[in-house]
Amino acid sequence: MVGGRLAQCVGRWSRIVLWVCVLALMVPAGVLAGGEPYKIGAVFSVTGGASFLGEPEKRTAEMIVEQVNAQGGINGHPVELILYDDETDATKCNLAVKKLIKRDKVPVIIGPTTSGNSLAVVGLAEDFKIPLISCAASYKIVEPVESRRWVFKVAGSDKHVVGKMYDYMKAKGISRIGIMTVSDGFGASGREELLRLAQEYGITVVADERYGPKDTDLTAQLTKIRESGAQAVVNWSVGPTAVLAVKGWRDLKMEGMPLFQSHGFGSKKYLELSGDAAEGVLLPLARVNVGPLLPDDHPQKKVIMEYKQAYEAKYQEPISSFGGHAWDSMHLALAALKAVGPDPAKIRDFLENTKNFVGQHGIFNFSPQDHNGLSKDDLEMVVVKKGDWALAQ
Amino acid sequence: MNLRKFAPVAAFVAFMAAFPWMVAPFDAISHYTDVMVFAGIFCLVTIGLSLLMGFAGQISLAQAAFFGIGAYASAILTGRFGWNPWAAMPAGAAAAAAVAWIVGVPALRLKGHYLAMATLGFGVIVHIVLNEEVEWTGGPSGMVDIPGLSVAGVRVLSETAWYYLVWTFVAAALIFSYHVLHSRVGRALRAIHEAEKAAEAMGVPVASYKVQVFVYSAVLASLAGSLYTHYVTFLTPSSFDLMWSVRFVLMVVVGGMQSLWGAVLGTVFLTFVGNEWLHVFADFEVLVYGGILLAVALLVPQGLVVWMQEKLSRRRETLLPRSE
Amino acid sequence: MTSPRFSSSDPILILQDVHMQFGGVTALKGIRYQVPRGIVQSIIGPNGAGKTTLLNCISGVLHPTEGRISFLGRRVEREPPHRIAALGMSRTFQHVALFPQMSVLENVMVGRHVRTRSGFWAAGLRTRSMRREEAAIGRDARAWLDFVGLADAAHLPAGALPLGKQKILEIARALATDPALLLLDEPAGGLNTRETEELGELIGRIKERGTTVILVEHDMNLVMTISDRILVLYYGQPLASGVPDEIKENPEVIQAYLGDEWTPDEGAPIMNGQL
Amino acid sequence: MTVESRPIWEPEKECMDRGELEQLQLERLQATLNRVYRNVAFYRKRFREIDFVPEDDLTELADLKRLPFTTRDDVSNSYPYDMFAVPLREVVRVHTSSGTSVNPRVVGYTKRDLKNWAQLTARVLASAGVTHDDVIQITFAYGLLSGGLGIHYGAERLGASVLPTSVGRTERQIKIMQDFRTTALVSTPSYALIIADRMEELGVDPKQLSLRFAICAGEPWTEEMRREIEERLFVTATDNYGISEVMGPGVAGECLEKTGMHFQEDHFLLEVIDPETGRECEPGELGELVITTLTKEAFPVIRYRTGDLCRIVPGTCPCGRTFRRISRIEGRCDNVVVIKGVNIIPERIGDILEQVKGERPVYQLVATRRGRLDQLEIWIEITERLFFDKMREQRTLVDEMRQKVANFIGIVPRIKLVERGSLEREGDRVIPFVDRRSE
Amino acid sequence: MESAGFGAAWLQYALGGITIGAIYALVAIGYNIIYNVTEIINFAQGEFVMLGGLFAVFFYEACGLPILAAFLAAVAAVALTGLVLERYVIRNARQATVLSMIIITIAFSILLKGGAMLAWGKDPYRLPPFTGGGSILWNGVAVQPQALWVLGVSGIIVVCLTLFFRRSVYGKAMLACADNPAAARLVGIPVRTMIFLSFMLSAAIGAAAGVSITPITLMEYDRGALLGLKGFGAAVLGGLGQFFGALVAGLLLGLAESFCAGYVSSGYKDAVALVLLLLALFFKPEGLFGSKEAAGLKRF
Amino acid sequence: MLTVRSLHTYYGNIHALKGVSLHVRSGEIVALIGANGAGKTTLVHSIAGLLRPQKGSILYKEEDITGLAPEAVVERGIALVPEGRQIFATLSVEANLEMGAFIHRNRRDQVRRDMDALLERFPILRERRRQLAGTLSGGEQQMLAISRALMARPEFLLLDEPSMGLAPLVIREIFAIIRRLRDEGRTILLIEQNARAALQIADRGYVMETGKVVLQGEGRELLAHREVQRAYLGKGSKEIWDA
Repeated sequence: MVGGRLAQCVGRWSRIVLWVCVLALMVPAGVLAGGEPYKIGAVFSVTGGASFLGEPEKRTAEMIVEQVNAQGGINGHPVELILYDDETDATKCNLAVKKLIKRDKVPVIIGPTTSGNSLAVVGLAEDFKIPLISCAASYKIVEPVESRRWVFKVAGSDKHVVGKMYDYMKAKGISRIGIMTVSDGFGASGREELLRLAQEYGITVVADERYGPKDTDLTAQLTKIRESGAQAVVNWSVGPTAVLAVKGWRDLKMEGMPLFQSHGFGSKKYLELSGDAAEGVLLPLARVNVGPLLPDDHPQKKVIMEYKQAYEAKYQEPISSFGGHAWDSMHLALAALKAVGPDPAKIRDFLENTKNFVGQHGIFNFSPQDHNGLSKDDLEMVVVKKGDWALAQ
Repeated sequence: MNLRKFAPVAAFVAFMAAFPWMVAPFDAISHYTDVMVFAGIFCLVTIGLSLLMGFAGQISLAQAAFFGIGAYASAILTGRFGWNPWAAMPAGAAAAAAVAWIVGVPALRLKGHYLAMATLGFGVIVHIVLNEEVEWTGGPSGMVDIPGLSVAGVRVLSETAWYYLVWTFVAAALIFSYHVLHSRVGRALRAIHEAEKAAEAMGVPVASYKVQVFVYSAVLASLAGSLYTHYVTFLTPSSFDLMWSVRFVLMVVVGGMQSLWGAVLGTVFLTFVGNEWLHVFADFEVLVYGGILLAVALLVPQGLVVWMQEKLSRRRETLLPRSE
Repeated sequence: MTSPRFSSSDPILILQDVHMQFGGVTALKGIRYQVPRGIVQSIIGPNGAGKTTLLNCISGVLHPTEGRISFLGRRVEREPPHRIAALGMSRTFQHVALFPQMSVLENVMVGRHVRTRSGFWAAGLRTRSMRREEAAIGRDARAWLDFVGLADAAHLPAGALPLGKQKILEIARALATDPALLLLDEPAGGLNTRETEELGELIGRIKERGTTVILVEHDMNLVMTISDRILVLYYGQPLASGVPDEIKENPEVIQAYLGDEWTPDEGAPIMNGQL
Repeated sequence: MTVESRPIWEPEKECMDRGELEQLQLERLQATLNRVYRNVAFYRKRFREIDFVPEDDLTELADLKRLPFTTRDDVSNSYPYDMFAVPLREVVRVHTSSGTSVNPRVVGYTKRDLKNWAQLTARVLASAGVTHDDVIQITFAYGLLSGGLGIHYGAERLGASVLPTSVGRTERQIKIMQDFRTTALVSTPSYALIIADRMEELGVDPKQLSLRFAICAGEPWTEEMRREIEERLFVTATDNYGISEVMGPGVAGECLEKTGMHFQEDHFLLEVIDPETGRECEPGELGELVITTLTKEAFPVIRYRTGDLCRIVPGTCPCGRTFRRISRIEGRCDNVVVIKGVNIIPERIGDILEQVKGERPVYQLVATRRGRLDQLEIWIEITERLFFDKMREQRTLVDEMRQKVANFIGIVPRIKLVERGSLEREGDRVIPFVDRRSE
Repeated sequence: MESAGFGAAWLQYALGGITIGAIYALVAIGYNIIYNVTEIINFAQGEFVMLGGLFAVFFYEACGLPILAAFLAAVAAVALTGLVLERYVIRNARQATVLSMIIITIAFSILLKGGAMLAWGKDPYRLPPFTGGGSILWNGVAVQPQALWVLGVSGIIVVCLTLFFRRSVYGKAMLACADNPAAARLVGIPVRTMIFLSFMLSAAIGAAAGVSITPITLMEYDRGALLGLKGFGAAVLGGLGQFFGALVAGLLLGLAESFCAGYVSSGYKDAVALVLLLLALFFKPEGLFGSKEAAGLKRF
Repeated sequence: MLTVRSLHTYYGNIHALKGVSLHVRSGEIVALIGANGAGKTTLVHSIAGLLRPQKGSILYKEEDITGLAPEAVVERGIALVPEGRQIFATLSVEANLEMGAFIHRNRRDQVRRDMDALLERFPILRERRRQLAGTLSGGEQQMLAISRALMARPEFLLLDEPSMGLAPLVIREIFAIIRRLRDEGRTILLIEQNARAALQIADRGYVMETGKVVLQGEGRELLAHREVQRAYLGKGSKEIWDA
């Protein structure tokens, strides 16, 4: 009964600590004083499986709030960001959104990070009539539009990415491809689009491989594709597996079979991690990732470069497309607040009618039929050259 | 039932009934009702698990799988085939029961780490199936557009309504389990836990009872899954992965395995800890969570409820040498 | 319970050539023995003679590798323990195997398990027949506690009893299954002199009720006092059997217990390679 | 006479370190208690009455004090074999105690008991100076009493030449002493002096004898008597102590330092208590000797009240033995009178006298010493029924009484008829026993 | 599909399977070392692997140590973690049941994971391969030099462990504790110290595995659980406590996964490995190399 | 040399030792005999530190070693050859011996010499030195167990049931070895069920019965003793009167 004895001797102070903790916990976080701030709710996957997405999103959102408040807020109101981490967990995400709506009474919510979590809360946005600007990609988030009146998303749909990719393939004469997708929401959605659109673009999928998000070795999948007689490999994943795919592709000497990555590879970090192996990898990428490559007269160049400089100065890390999503959603929300104030219904209407909003990921043109507002033209086909992005020819 | 036993139960029931009205006026905690809905759903799982672990002495790291089977059965039957949710629910439970029986018969012959490994393996397999059978489950992107629940033709919408619905289920499960425990069957289960050989020698068909309670826990988990489905109206396999199985076990252990109240309290406690209270620690949240678990496991291995009970009754008890 | 072929004058238990092998070790080598009804039959023997193994074979915990065991005229050597318990055999364990956290009363109630029916659903829904049965179980269990003299302790956790009482409780629990044959595995182990005497007295009363008792025990005072017959096992084989007085004076038995007579001076020098 | 250095019989035991001794005592006591608790109904009952389970309750020697005393009556009531701790088939010898009670106290010995006994008496003899070179003449009674055989086996164990002459026929004893060149005499102290007297009468010169040691026991005696024995027989006289219920001779014996009897503590536990209160006496304080046997198998006794008064001699003995010493027995604490080594209970004498005439006379026992010899006188007050004017009838009556008493106790008393009311009284009760030996 | 290609693929799968299988084997051996001496299953074993990788990154990048030194430093640092686990956690819970031991080690693993997240963030990290140069193409089979390193390190560890247990007094003493703890105490072996050692040793082995695979697979804070799970599977499959069994079972699992991904379905490859494991458990519960009696005596 | 005083030890919740006292003097063989279940093994385990006594004391060379850990007991020069040998079955014979000398692990030369001497003495072990100990026969295992204990260079040896499960001829062998160990100056406490063999070579003996000592005395003298039989076969407690 060591435990018992221990419990006895630690008994008194542990009990005190316990109660202090409990009391501390009961006092909810984030109750801030201030003169009628405008609230923006945010739910990102700061930890858990999609933390590499959520983290830059969180940082970006926080940075923007700082910037806005430093400039005196919106219409004289400071902006308050109420941000919850859903730990990449649907249940927690659901609870967090409820909390934002019911307790924090936010008029608009940005996030969640992942498609799965977004889908887990779209119903809430509808039920409680609070506009939600998701940062995730799946088209299901905003379709069918009749039952998604309150939901918007700023990430390009996978169909745009696939479309851009297939266009490029067609141009290069590639018609037989092997695809490998990660078995999470991101990969599954990509896989769906890859398969769905293939025929439309006259492309045959000769190998269809899947792997887990925590897998450590993709050579088996790659080998299989290599054996399948494909002309190109498409890897659709985000996170370490995207890097593993590149390394495996290189190790298996598959240079003859070009590797297309999804936009999930669109982070300098991954380029770094892949090192030389990434040379020649192709991917469609939002412009936020390739700001410096854009011609100076491109309308997005200015916002991208501003964001890039501020973010990289503040956090000493390169920007990513995920942070870009947060930028887009945050600025959309801010624009709406500025225009119509903290009224959910008005914000929704404002968002639905926003046109030519220049964001990191493109120029958004929302409409009642399109709650995304992007097209495949908002993407650039990019190739990795000397450890950096270059526009593909 | 004498007064001393009855009073806490009555107090508990009254507290639970009043809970939504108690938290509603306070903005800061008004959403606690939501948390309690989830806690209630998890309670269904942990009550079954507590019967299995604390009373029959068998570990299961597959509860999330049964949770998932119920959830997906409900989702598919209602979403794809347009069944009434109330019909889909027992169908899901039956499916979970059947699976539990098939797995349980060979698995429950194992003990200790081996049983843990077998159930864990099964749980992971179910998770993989949910991920891979895209046609049926929607795969990792999940299932959307699952109908909500209606009671007597009225759609259950508000959190408070869900709260009462879910906790009615919990109460029913508690009462049923309590009755089971205080019956011939329950004694047999506890007997298996405490001395399997002796239980068998007393004529308890040990293998059959283990499977029965495993099936029961699977049925409860499946019901919980169905409720979860209709409450969230969206499913992804990630809600049913290994981590969740571990979490269910932790809930039971933290509350105290040897008590149904332990399962309930542990579940409510950890649900709040995990979803609410630890947010103040921001990045340190995981550390604090781990720390709490470690502290409970080291200092009060019998669980919070049993520990408190012991504290209360220590004075009355004669301290006799106990068998290890 | 009784099969039609079985008459009350037949032996309650018949062992025919029971063998038990563990890996390469043969623990029982062809036990052939019969236990008549209504007696106290002791099984004794030095350490490792196979007493407990034999008991485990009889009660179904182990299945003999060869041979037959008939209990009340039925073959039971392949039956699981709970089936054998249902046939009317019950046992206690060498190391007390109570349910320590359950109350004394509940322990005995578990003993009634095999004589009652209601299942999972009936229990959960608390049907009327189940409640009636519960009440009967409680009554029977209390009666057995009275019989062994533990009624006062009914609501203590069984693990809190002193060892002597625990052993008695184990017997009460076994009796609650209404056994025709009761197997006691070292019931006096760890008891003090007085408790042992009380135990002997209890076994006497059990026998008076018509229950046949098989006793494996090391306390020879107890064995010699209460046994009607004794079977001596030695290296997995019966060495002798008979009434206590015969056993006590049997030179082979004495030999088995006390070892060889020899002088160390006869000890050969170290025998290289011959051990 | 100088103290010779004589070998100690079992030095590894007798000179044992006290700590080691206590350990040994504890071990043996535990084993003894475990056995008596298991085997002797009497003790089991006694222990249970005070809720004493040896295995649980005896952790050190002092715990013995919790146990009840065993009295002479307890032993008598167990007549004959009820206090035996082994089956009779294992008993190889039976002795009874001397005494006058209705049931004698029966003591059994197993083989091992006899072996131990021999060993212990050998120790006593050795400490008294006897070696295997000696010729030892034993004048104790052989028979049911334990004295003769007890010493006998010890002497044999020692390797001495034994002359089992037994009691009586003093002239023959003297002749044997002369002819067989006896070197050690075992006798009661009074008998040693009778022998000396007789020698004087016969004109035997003690100096011509080979006699060197007198080993005396069996009755209370005094330092003067020792001096007299030593001076008249030219011997070294030592005291030793034995009691049948405990074993017989060999319980304690004086060494040549003559400063008290070494108590054989490895086989017996020694206590001296206040006979009234049962309180333990300080060393040097007079009290009743209480003995617990540690190795006896057939007849173990636990806290046996011997009735003998003695004291524990404080300090250590220069002889090297570490066993504690007890003083000589200074008397009896109960109404038992020891005359000529025989325990006499005055009440029993009354019973006998009653048988003669069918009426209990008013009587008093008087012990006197005539010359060297103790005498028992019975003074009886004359009543009408006891008065006969015919002298012959009177004499017949007295003879009959003497005969009966003598048959019963083995001592021939003098019967003295005295006037009514002349006996010494305490209140209106006649004092049953008057000791005039020291007068 | 021509046969040469098929052959090459086969080899490629085998190579991949063996590489990852070697890591599973090392993790399993880590489980076994602790299990042998204490009968505890340390669910934090996977975290040791993760920590090994991350510490190596730290020592290599932040401290600028050469790769070999970083390797050793990481192993030492993780061994220290193992020490902390034993000394401050496990030892305080000696009398705990198997179940609460499981909970305790799970809780500790959560702490390690959380700590790693705070220290290193959530990004994956990489290490350069121990030796430079790209992969070698041989008969259509690509061989990564680092894969050879993984196999080499595993081999060296197995050899070193064998030597340690066969030759050194302490190794033998640990085996003795495993064989018969009571007898070990009787000859004066401080069993507690051996337990201590076993935790350090198994942490060190886990760390070595972690460092070795990081150049191939990258490493981030939440990688431990899955590796731990697979390693545990290998340990059980091989028979808890059996070093050789762990090695074989680890390789088997790796190969099964790899071939399944190659020939059956890459999505179900984990499931196939687990189904194999379940079948083994159901029909040969003591594991492939364990003894039946031992499995029958496991407590819960 | 060793003094045990009123020792009470619980084995689980069984009161296995009920106030046992005994002592062993330097250079003696003391036999502790009794039927199974008498508590003999509990007693040696208490001495060796494997069990912690509840009450009572154990003194070794005047030092109180009650409740010391087994490691500490070995270091004081007491080695136990446990019941059922308890050799390290999966280790080689040599490794077993080496483990026996664990407390001398830093004196390699000494260990080497001791091992050579022992192997010299038990040629059969020398032959099998590379074999796994579990593959030895019962008698060989017993020799190994004794040798392993000797490797610790104990002055005091506790031998628990060295004859258990061995053939009569082998038992003789083992006892001859024990006798010789004593002649070489070691003190031995020998626990045996085989009363006759044990008492033959013992200087003194204690007879235990259900946790208690019921008899003690010199070895050969106990041999013929009826109480010994009683302790084993329970003779005569109730029918003390039969002839």
